Amino acid sequence: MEASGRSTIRVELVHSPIELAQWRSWVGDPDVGAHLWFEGVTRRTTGDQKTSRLTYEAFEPMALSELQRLGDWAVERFALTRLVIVHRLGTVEIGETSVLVGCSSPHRAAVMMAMPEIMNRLKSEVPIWKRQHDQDGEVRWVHPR
Amino acid sequence: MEASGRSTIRVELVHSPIELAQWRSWVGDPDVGAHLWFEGVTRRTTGDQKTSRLTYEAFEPMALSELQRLGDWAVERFALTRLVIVHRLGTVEIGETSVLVGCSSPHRAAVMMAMPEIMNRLKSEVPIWKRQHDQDGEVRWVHPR
Amino acid sequence: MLTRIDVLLFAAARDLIGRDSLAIDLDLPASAGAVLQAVCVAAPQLAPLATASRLAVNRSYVDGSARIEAGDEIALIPPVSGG
Amino acid sequence: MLTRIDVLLFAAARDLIGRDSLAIDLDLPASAGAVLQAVCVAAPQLAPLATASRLAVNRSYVDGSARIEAGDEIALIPPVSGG
Repeated sequence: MEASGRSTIRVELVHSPIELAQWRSWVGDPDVGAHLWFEGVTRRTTGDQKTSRLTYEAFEPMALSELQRLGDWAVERFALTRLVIVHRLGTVEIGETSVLVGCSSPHRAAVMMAMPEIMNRLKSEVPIWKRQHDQDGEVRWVHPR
Repeated sequence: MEASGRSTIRVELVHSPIELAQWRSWVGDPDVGAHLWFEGVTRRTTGDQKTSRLTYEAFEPMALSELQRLGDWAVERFALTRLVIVHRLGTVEIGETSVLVGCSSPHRAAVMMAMPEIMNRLKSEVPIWKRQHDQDGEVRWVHPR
Repeated sequence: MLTRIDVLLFAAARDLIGRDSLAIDLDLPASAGAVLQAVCVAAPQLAPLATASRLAVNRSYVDGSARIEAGDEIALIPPVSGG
Repeated sequence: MLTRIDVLLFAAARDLIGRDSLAIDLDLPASAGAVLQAVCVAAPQLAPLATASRLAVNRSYVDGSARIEAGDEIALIPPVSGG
């Protein structure tokens, strides 16, 4: 995985805004032909509810180890050249990014297949929770059953 | 589509480097929860061949109208909130971006399904051609059969 | 002999209890399922959420048959909602 | 009466001919298929690539039965390789 001396996977939990552009060159490599980036952002409207912001918390050491485990699995499964997963904690305002996933591979099929799987697993496995703050003042944890 | 006065689709052919970050805010919207970005980049290695760079040309007016047609189809088919497609022409060095596709939607499923389809259609429908310049000096047009 | 275990709590589970851990007393070693059951007995208001939760031991998910030893770090992981 | 048509050429097709269009003479109206055939007759070195190509009339793809009129802009579109 790291024969070149460069690591393949980076996972981070951050408490400040996520900037995709900071990661662009890290994900690059002369032997890749495809980069794919997903950003999950805070959405104002969910059904009838108007959200004003989300706040995220994590069981941080376990969230990091689960992200790393997820990353190891995805890099192996899809033969990714690079994979970065950054999740923000604390307040994430409307339009701001809560999670960034970036990956690269020689051909586009690998990144296209990897991304939905990575997000599905992240959303079911990694101990991070969001609290939804509605514009009417209601605040509730989101615990999907 | 444009009830808000903002357009949903942007397509461009450019002759200078593509910067994803320039498009980030255009793709954003308070009512989206997911952004997805694909970048096709020049890859050094294809099988035994070592590429030194690619050069792209287009039948520009038709390429723009085919990109717009593709964009209209994708926005309608996947209910995208925004879609931008930018293709570079001329020389694209290794690691540089030849094509950028960015899109947003309320939920991630739509952008995840849209992206592979958009790229498949772009690569089969839009009159743009690449010429591969190998490190051994050979130059050839790529015309997939 | 009963051993005191602090079960780490997060998100709605922590808010329901008002603290970030819950102390339970158990004969060790015990199964993870027995720990979960003891949580529900010690804090009945947690029961609905706890039954939908997973247990993590030393920062890895375990199933109900896993064996808990003294010194293990136990966390109650409610359904997650990152992303 | 024969009408002269300039068929726009791109990529390898243009390089094979050394010019960015190829003049052919045809009775109009004619089918797009007849145009493609006339291209192959006028420039046999183009034939292998032309048979894998599509024709665009006024910047839209057409199939072989499309009717070409005087004044139409005709382009030979070799297999594309953008992206």
